[in-house]
Amino acid sequence: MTNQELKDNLQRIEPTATIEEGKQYLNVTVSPEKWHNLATQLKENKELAFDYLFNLTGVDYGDNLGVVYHLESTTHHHVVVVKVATNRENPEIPTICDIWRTAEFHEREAFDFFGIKFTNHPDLRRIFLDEDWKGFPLRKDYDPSVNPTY
Amino acid sequence: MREIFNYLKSVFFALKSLWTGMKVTGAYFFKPWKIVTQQYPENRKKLQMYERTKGELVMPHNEKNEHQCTACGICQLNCPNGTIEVKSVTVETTDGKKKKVLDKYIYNLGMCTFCGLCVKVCPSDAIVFSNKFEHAVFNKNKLVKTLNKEGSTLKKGAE
Amino acid sequence: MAEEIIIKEADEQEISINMGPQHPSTHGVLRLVLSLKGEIVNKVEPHCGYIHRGIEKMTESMTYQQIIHLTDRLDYLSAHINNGAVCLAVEKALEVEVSERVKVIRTIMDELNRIASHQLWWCSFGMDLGGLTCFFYGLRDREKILDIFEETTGSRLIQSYYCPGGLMADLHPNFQTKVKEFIKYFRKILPEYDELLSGNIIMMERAIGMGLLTKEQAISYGVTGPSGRGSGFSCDVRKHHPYHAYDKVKFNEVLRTEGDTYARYMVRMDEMRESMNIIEQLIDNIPEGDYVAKMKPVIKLPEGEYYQRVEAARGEFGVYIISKGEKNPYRMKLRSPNFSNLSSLDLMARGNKIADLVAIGGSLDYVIPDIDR
Amino acid sequence: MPFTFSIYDFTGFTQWIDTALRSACSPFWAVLWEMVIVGVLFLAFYAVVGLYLVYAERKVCAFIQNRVGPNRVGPYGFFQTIADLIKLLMKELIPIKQADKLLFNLAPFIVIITSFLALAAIPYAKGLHPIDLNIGVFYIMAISSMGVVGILLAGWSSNSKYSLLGAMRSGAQIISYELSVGLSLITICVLAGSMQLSTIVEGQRDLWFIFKGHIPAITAFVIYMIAATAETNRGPFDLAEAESELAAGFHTEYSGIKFAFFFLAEYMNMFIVASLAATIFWGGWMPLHVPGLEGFNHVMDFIPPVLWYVGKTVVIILIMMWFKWTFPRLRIDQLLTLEWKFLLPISLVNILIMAFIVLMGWYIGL
Repeated sequence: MTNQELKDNLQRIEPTATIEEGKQYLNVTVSPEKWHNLATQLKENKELAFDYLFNLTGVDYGDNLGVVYHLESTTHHHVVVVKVATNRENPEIPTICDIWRTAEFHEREAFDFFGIKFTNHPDLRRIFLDEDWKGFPLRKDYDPSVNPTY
Repeated sequence: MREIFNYLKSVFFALKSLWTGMKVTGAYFFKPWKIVTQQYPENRKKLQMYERTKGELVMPHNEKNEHQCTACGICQLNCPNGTIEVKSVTVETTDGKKKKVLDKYIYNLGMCTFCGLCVKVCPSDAIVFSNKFEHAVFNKNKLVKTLNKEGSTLKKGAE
Repeated sequence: MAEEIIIKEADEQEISINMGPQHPSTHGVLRLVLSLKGEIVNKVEPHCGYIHRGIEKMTESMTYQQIIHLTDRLDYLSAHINNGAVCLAVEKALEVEVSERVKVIRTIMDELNRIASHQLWWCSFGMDLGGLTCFFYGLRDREKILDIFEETTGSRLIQSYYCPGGLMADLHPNFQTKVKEFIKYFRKILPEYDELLSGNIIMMERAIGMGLLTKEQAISYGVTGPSGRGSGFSCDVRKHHPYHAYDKVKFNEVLRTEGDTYARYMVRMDEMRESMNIIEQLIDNIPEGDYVAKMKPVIKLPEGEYYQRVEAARGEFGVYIISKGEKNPYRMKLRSPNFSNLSSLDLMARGNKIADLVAIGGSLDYVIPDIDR
Repeated sequence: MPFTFSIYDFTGFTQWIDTALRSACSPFWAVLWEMVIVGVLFLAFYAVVGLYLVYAERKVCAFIQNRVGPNRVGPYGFFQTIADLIKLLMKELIPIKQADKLLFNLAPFIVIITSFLALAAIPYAKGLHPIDLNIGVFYIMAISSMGVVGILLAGWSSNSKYSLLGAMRSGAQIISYELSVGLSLITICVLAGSMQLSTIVEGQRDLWFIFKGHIPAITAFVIYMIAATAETNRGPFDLAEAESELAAGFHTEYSGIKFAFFFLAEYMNMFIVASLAATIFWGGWMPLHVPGLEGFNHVMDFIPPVLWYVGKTVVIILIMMWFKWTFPRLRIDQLLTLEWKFLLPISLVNILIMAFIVLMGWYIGL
């Protein structure tokens, strides 16, 4: 499916989403409330069939936090990038690990580094850092002095 | 009957597959010339490293005790780990111009990851990697090395 | 060694056991908390982070040239391939066209790296199953590739050979003859691997039908690389999104549909042959040209987002760079294949025995620094 | 033939010692002295054989793996294992807080004593036979299966999960493989018509049993080799220690000399099963005789019986090492499947065939 067709399709599924063509992939920005519904559609829709989540990135955009999902369809081989932004104070995004199981670990990683809470995640704990680690190290305002260094 | 035949066949197949593996190891047992171990401390004399082997960073000096470092500090900037510290002093040359010359080129071997960026970016080819790989020392401080030799000067025409 | 872990609602019959962080078969400092019922594994809970170095954070204060020496240290067994991903991303962002020579050399190096990595996997897989001799045979042959690497790049394991725009140094004059010698040698030695392990009845009994992963599960869990292809998930980035010179060579994507440990094993064995085919196609026609393109001394990526996918030895490796036009990336995410592969370990190992867990782990071929980053 | 045996016959020599001792002191003290002499000799023998088996294994596996093996201590690393033993002797014995102290300390001794006991019944040469029991085969089987008690105790008392798993595996394994070992030995006992080891050896004067009993004897030998490897916790059957699964299995928590006991006992068990195989199948100290070839038999007789015995044992030990360094490890259920579905039925049928052959007199020789 070409990017244009993808764009039309996606817009039909989720009218509130802003879709723009990036340098490489099609970028879709969607609000956290609409995200889980869109994700289900992306996976279930036969024409889209985005069944492979190959990357999940937490990003600190400065005034808000966000998560970037890279999705590919293993049947049609088209790629879409979905960006979900949330506020800094209480960052909450619905989990999608019920749709793409690989997200379970990746969401834990994003939680670990950015403090983004994935609602309904079955096991949201820190994955790399200690449980008693203070702060979220990949946020831009992280102060490394709050944690002991060895 | 068929079951018994299959049973015996599976036994035979299993034994055969085991024997194939045993042939490989057994053959090597009787081929001591295939041994690949290098007797390291004994073969030190004839140990030949590849010319590009990144052993440690050195600053070549010629017979007049001259190096080529202009103390520009690009290597220090490019080093990802803060391994290199270029200490320079400003001296006045004979014709009255002020010039930066190298005082101490400090290289911390313990922090070096041998990425080779310093050698690559050096505009005057003052530093190279040597093949020496025996770095073990008893004291960590000994890994901090000064690369320019005592009393060395900048090579004429290198600036 | 076996430190007690208190788990809630623990069964009377269930014991929990710590496999790792120091354990021979976790290939590094991975800790698996197992819930066992006798020999049967009820649950596997991976605890990562013992070798977490915060590479993603470190990249935010480094220039793109400096990042190369960090990506080496992710999956240290496919160092070239990881470096290639960063270089490609930077080159794509700057719209720099590297010469054909660079592309071909990078392809050869990547494939040599893949063979070396699979050799080491074969060693450790044999050792996980208890056949220690495999370990030495594999290392013996891997040494030859490392020698080739050392002659050209100056290092053996983490070479930092690629740089944005090309390569750090041109090929060593001996490179082509040595690679050809190696391929001749390794083609002869590879059947020995099969005789020793692949066809062995004990190994087959232990691998066939163990650790099943269906295609749908593999896709959902993001299991890529040989592990995914063993389940029939056609995920070879070299085929679907060609980079370097992969669009010019003919090679097959090795696919198997069984989805068990043996399928994953055989995929890797066949991939070594496929890699040799690729190298043979290229080694005699390395085009002339510059080994490095002209680059500015300080690389500043234009503002934007760049993603580069490559096929590392263990699966799809991805680099996601968000640039704000600075000389450092604003955010750099490294999508490591092992991290996703590890998440499927619990699914595969459940209901099998401890010995199977070890074999399944071996067939996933995880490299811990790549998981922890 | 008697003249050849007179050269290498130790009967006269031991007889002479016995009479000398009896003439010097009372019968009680004479027997006690004999016991002490034999005990000390065997202790030394045990230590030397154990250590050099470890050395041999390291060299063999090194050659198989294209390495040189130990080569630093002494010429060709000949004193490596002695240095290792000294190191182990000097190492700290780490006490385990939660362990059952008594059993924990007892276990290595049980393991090493059982392996030591079995040495007594093996004929090393004519007349060089510590004790010639009339149920020698039965005795060795009984004693060598006692070792598992030590392993189980070690695993249980360490209070470590890895140890426990290893010990339980070992228990299941040895109890099952004991059957096949026994049955394959009985196959030969049927042919020999005796369980006394000296009689069995004498019975191979004209031809070794493995040739005499042709197909069933060879089958029994193969089964014995597999089962014996399993019984000594070696080779592809080292599930009890399985270093890639259970770290070190039942001896995870042991250190220093207690660990060395387990280690030595493992190698001595290998020596014992190899000696037994050599004695039962390959004629022990009996030289290779072929009926009808008198000249050949005479030549063979000039090689001392002790050398025959040692040579055969070493060959069998080498085969067992070859197994270990070639094959991957089995899984516990496959291990039991192999025993109960393959080895046991085959050896049962094998005994029947052997009994039939003996009955009909279809064996080779005589």
